[in-house]
Amino acid sequence: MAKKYDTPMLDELKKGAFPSFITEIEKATETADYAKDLLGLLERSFNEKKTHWKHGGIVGVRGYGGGVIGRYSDIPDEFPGVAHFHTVRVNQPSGFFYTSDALREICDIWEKYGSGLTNMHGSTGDLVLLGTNTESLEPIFAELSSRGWDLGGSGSAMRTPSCCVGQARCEWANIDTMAITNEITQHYQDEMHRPMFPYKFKFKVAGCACDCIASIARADMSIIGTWKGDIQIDQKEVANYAKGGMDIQAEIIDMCPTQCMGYDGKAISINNEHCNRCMHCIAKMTKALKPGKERGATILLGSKAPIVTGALLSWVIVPFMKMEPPFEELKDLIDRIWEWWDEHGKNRERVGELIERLGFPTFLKGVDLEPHPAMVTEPRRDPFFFWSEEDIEK
Amino acid sequence: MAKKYDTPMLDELKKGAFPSFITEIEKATETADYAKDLLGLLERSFNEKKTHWKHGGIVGVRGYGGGVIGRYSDIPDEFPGVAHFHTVRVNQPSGFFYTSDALREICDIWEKYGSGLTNMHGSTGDLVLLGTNTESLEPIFAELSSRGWDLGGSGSAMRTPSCCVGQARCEWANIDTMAITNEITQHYQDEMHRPMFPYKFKFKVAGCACDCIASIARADMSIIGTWKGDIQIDQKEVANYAKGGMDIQAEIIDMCPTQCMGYDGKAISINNEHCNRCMHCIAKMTKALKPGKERGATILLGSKAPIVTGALLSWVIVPFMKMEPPFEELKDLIDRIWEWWDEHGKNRERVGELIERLGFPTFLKGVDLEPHPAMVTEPRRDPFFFWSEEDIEK
Amino acid sequence: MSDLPERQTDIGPPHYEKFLPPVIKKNYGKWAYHEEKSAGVMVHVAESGDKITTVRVASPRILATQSLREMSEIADKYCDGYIRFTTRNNVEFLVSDESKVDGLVKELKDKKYMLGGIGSRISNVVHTQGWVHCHSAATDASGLVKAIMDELSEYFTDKETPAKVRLAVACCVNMCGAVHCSDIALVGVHKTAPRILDEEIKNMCEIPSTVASCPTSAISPNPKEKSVKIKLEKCMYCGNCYSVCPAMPIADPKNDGVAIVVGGKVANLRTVPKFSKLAIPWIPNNPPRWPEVTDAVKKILDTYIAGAMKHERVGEWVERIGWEKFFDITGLEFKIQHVDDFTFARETFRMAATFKH
Amino acid sequence: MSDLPERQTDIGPPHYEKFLPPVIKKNYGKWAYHEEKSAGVMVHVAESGDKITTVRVASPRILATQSLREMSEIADKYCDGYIRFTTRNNVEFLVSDESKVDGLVKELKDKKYMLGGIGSRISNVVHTQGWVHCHSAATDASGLVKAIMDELSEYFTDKETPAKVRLAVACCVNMCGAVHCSDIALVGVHKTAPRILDEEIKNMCEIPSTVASCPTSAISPNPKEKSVKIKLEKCMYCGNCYSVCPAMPIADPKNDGVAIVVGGKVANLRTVPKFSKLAIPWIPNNPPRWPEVTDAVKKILDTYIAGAMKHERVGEWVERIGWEKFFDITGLEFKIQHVDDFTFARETFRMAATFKH
Ligand code: SRM
Ligand code: SRM
Ligand code: SRM
Ligand code: SRM
Ligand code: SF4
Ligand code: SF4
Ligand code: SF4
Ligand code: SF4
Ligand code: SF4
Ligand code: SF4
Ligand code: SF4
Ligand code: SF4
Repeated sequence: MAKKYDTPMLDELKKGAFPSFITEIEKATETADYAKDLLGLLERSFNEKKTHWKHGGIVGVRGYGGGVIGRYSDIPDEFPGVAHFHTVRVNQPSGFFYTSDALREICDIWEKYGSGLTNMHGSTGDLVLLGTNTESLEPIFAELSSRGWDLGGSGSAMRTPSCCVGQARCEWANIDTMAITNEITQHYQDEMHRPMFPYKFKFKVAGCACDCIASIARADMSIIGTWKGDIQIDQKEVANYAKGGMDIQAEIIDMCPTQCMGYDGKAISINNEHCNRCMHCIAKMTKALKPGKERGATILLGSKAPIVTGALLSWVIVPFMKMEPPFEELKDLIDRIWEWWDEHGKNRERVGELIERLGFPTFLKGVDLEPHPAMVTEPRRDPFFFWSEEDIEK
Repeated sequence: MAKKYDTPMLDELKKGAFPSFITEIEKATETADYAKDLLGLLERSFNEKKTHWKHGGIVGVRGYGGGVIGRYSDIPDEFPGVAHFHTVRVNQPSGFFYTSDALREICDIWEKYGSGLTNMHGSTGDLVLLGTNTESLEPIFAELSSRGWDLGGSGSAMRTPSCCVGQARCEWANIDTMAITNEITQHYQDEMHRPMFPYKFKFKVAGCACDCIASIARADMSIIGTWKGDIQIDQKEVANYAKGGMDIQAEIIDMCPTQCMGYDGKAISINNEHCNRCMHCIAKMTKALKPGKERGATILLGSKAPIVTGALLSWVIVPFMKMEPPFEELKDLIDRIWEWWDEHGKNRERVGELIERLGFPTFLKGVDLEPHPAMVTEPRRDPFFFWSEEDIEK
Repeated sequence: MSDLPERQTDIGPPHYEKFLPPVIKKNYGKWAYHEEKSAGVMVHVAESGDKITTVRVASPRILATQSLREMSEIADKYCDGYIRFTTRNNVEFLVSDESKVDGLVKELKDKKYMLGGIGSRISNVVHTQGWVHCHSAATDASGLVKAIMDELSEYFTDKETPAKVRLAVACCVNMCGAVHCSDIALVGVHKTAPRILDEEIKNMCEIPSTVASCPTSAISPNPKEKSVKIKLEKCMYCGNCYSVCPAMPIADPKNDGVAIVVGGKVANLRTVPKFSKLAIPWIPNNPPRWPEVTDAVKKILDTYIAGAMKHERVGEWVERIGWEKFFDITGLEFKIQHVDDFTFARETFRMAATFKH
Repeated sequence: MSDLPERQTDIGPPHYEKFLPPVIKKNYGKWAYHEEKSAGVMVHVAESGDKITTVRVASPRILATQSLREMSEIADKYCDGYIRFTTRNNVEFLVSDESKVDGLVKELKDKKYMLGGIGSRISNVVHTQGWVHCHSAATDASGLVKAIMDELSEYFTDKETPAKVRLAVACCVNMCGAVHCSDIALVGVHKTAPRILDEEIKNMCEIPSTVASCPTSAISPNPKEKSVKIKLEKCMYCGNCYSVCPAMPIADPKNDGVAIVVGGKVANLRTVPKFSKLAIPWIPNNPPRWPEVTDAVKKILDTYIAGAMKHERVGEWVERIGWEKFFDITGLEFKIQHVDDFTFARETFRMAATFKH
């Protein structure tokens, strides 16, 4: 197909071993014209070293406050094909599993009404349909929703929850990450589609402390599977690892952060009371070691990107919670947290920032959680703490 | 001697193995009356569980703005002997060395004009004369100064510098702590005696990273001796330690924080490039290991107690400075720091707090120090940093 | 539009069970262990003895429907149509019938798919929109990823690294991704303050929220112009005001560029999750291949590979040797920008007399 | 007063050289090593082979001139008059003539001096003025020291601890000493807000500086009374306002008490210097012997001795086992007060999924 614009810079990026996004954009010119102008606009950006997109206006589908990111070019006259170039965030199925039929269903709709370009997936987890115009939004939504798909979150709302593959294909999943993710998503549809929070709220669910969904770094609530009880050891398999050439002392025992493991050249012993369940030994000796038998999750709260007062990682607010459907204890906690955040949060204040501003103890009291040493790496160092009326002798 | 007051609570504290401060106060009743009323007042405090001292008024000696802490009882009518009970901070000799004659000289003056009670020494380092009245201050100062003694600091001034015993009796002293302390004290007499800083400024000098003067915790400027070059090893003495029953592997090699040591059952080896000069191995094997040959100091700035925004430990501002009399490089640095602090510091703002408020980079530029990775444990984690005009392309 | 089907709302995504291969449904939660067969192939074995083979290929994340259709066809041929994407945007073909694995691998290779990313290697680069779609981008994302991964592809397809190495790219400091917790990551940064378009501010922006948006209080109202002023020496170019008020454009082609941060991670193994720290504050944007950036990344990677112990992540290695050694052996310059002066600066000061010369 | 000698100013302290024993002057900076002979006796040996023996005794720090005179006499007899004090307020007799050491030790013991404090033991307690001299004291200092050291004296004179254990006492949160960096330390704390004496504030205090003194902005002006107001729920009883304005007394006998902090240190050996952390937020003042306080200190000390490795300081031990284990095995209650909400609280949150059950 003939090129609409000369793109020498972009052409350079078609070379090389790694699959090329330029090639993808070029492919998309076959089903719609958006991609042609996108190539032109992008070549311009590469030349000028600056973006040519403007702030998003408010666009969306009827009855929803989110799910679409409005996007307009700042040089629409030169590249009319991408004058509008909105993205549609389609809520992915938990665990990112698809069938070929499902994918083709999406493709059919998207070739008809959009650029044909996607992100599989966006950083939050959505199946992102990349680039369409305002008029196409309602048709796309009708086509999608009538086939069982729905939009994800955007704006000051619950954002699309996501999770690691979990029990579907991982031997270490202490919790059913996909079931939890699906349940939260379904239970809080209203909170996702009609922004009414102080700011965004993200959920990510990982089956174990490997955290293959990076939940601790980028979810307002991180749910991470873990266990109680002794790590299960299969000493025969330990011997096999040794036979296979693993230096168990150096690679496992010496790297255990709590130094709670021993190896006598034959068998591994673990002082489980001192294990902090970091997953190192289990991950490196998957055939020999398995998590303890009582399974559940640690709930952590608060992570976010650095803007504005510095990044946060989520931190422990519930050391151990059983995770059985229908996950009532979890939902109850979420409700209490949202209520407290709603009441006290300022506009554009993430829940972690709010807790920082008002104090972690205030949060604990506000959502009725008992203080526990697992919530902190160390107690406070200064002698400035508050007391309540009932602590005071009159 | 007959007691002036009944002191059953205090009497209890005359029992027991540890030397009793009550016994000391009782002794002091022999040379003056202050101590009698002090016992009465103190018994009262023990009974009522509260202090009976009021805020210090401004008292002192002519021409000095500090060196005396004014103190008045809040029940002077009941205990007139301690209605005034000011302390005189006498600048101790560096290293806290005395001769018996010098001590007796102090005793003579203090028995004549004061309570006879002392603190040997105050936390900052002064020889504290504990309790006298306003009229006695000038006589005490005349008697002291005519005999070669002078007052220490108080108020918003340079405070009395102090140091560890250093080269006088310690094999690890990399710098002459007493000479440095004496030099600073003498050079900055005006800054010590006439408060004109935003707040207090303390110096403490330690000969090595053992920091036997706790400089890193409680000196606005902490000067800590260190070395460059390889740790000197005497392998014969290593063998002696092993023979003597030391578990060199467990006690030394495994405890080296940088894991830069090796031991093959006979000799110790050190990868000096990775040694952070923590002093552990040297301290535990003083006969076998000695610091490297090039000696100097690390200069750290900023420590203070927790009030008001949390405690600070001093942190590195000069990784390595040679320390030869007359210590010009050090004095020059001190002058630059004071000038910057004077210009920017708020009232009652310690230099460490000021740096926190304005930013460490601002301080470095302000006092003309080059950034060095030793100043931080890690680089910043956020992407929010400043550039100067010369960094910008127009 | 009358031929549109009837829309539904708040139905949520399709249930995942619809998309699970039967062997997964059967052995759900009952996997026993897994084995890496090669950089791109791994097998999970269930307690029942059942197996599922995963074949992983790289993806540029921006995928045209044509590519999705091609992958779907391949999945039909070898995987009964089952396919998934990873949390780092790779594509995974899920093979239930072991005998089909070799054919699948061959076909993927023939079609120039890049197999790999499993194990102690470099996997895909988590990244963001860049000049392809975002108004906020100080650099491009997909372009940078392509430039870097072309250089490092052997670490995806073959060579091992001491531990997993997670790369990320964010096109601005909003950091939509995990740049702030990645082994080596790039972030687009500005170096100059936003321009103030007084006329447009009047119309487009709310003055109080614009003033409030600035973390350093650099912005104050300018009542005369019904606009705002910026105290230039207080601005650290975060662009937050621009997010709130579009009439304060911050893009500046000559001075926008890329910062490199290193040593972050999210896994809890051995050591706690870590933030990335600043390694290089600024490198100019030099599209299409950003050679200075790729060189710097390679330098850091090579030094890590040479120095780290087995299983040690980049951040674990740097913390073991110390940041002062990191600057020493990489030869990177330690500049005033590395010295933290933000919210929690205090915790980064070296409050100890111990460091390496 | 006409018989007073002529005063001099700004002469500074006497030069230390006047007070150094000849053997020290000769071997200054040339010491080779030292040996501990017992808990109270150590010998330093110079490169020249010369020796100096140090005999250390405990001091209550408050010393009457009579005691100084007695020590001076002893120093004359055995030490050519040379004596020094340590940075922790012990007294050191400096013996140049080795043959005199035994006589000195005997005389000291006869006179009931408490020898010890050298090596891996508990040395003297760094402390402050308390009810003996300070207006700010929420507890006494010397009394607490006496009560504790009577209980722990055997660790001074004899028994070893895994490493040096540094105790400290401060009578208020100003912490004149090293409480904030001690192995185990006590600090006097208030639990109620200052009272406002409107009449006296008018005369004695400057309103703006009083308002500014409050770290939590709990104080605001009360123009009607020419005084100030306190928002009670914001006050964390630091007493800083009282330091600035004496008409805001904060002492409250029923609610003042003692907090225990643990795990601090200043030495750089092995691990970097550490702040002390809160172990027990409040124990009532119970003079003269504060039994609840001494019990708690002993409990912490015993747990440390039982659990620490050789050379491990309290803070190193706690960090090795984790604070959650510390609370577990000491049986101390973890309360809401332990959870940091001050300036740098963020750094104490457990941003990891790893902890011990
Ligand atoms: C599309 C996506 C990047 C991508 O290429 O994958 C994205 C794109 C944008 N993000 Fe993001 N964020 C995306 C995931 C993230 C993540 C990662 C995550 O969710 O796991 C983060 C870091 C975690 C976090 O939430 O802190 C993230 C942190 C931000 C921030 C930082 C503000 C904050 O809350 O701390 C902003 C700025 C803002 O909200 O004003 C932002 C804002 C934006 C906006 C809406 C910028 C804007 O003001 O218009 C971007 C729209 C770009 C576009 O043109 O489409 N985005 N954003 C991701 C969402 C796709 C999806 O739905 O799956
Ligand atoms: C006497 C002494 C305690 C002792 O028993 O040894 C002392 C006593 C007082 N200190 Fe201190 N400080 C003493 C060493 C310290 C130290 C330790 C040190 O210097 O090594 C510190 C902690 C380190 C530091 O400087 O941060 C210390 C941190 C404070 C503070 C905390 C404020 C701050 O600057 O962070 C205050 C409050 C203030 O300045 O308003 C304070 C205030 C006071 C006052 C002046 C309280 C007042 O406002 O009247 C106390 C007078 C008590 C009295 O009645 O004599 N004192 N003070 C120490 C001085 C003796 C000497 O000259 O040798
Ligand atoms: C497929 C995927 C989950 C998913 O739902 O999509 C996944 C799958 C597995 N991960 Fe992961 N991880 C996946 C993203 C992650 C992430 C998230 C990320 O990178 O954003 C992390 C956190 C990385 C970090 O800390 O920054 C992650 C940290 C781990 C670790 C811990 C590595 C470490 O030493 O720190 C292990 C254990 C190991 O490698 O020994 C692990 C192990 C595994 C195992 C072996 C688990 C198992 O038994 O099945 C899986 C195959 C490993 C492999 O690819 O080498 N996985 N894994 C993700 C593949 C991404 C990709 O395409 O490369
Ligand atoms: C005499 C004195 C210096 C002075 O100028 O007065 C001193 C003298 C010595 N110290 Fe010290 N230290 C003295 C206060 C300190 C302090 C300051 C403090 O406690 O406020 C510290 C820092 C404590 C802290 O970290 O909190 C201190 C931390 C050390 C250490 C490091 C201990 C550790 O493992 O952390 C050593 C080395 C060792 O013990 O192996 C050491 C070693 C020594 C040696 C062995 C040095 C030598 O070779 O002469 C000296 C005799 C040790 C002894 O008493 O066991 N000295 N030493 C101080 C005696 C105080 C006392 O009466 O007990
Ligand atoms: S987070 Fe744990 S359970 Fe989930 S995929 Fe990774 S290793 Fe498996
Ligand atoms: S999970 Fe981690 S802490 Fe527990 S035994 Fe294994 S390596 Fe040690
Ligand atoms: S700080 Fe170092 S030089 Fe000074 S006395 Fe202690 S061990 Fe010796
Ligand atoms: S001084 Fe410390 S870091 Fe250096 S070799 Fe000795 S123990 Fe290791
Ligand atoms: S990182 Fe910045 S520029 Fe990139 S997508 Fe996110 S908001 Fe846009
Ligand atoms: S770019 Fe950031 S720092 Fe600069 S004015 Fe805007 S909001 Fe403030
Ligand atoms: S700690 Fe407080 S009460 Fe004690 S001497 Fe210092 S200022 Fe006074
Ligand atoms: S005691 Fe402290 S917190 Fe309370 S009002 Fe006074 S200054 Fe403020």
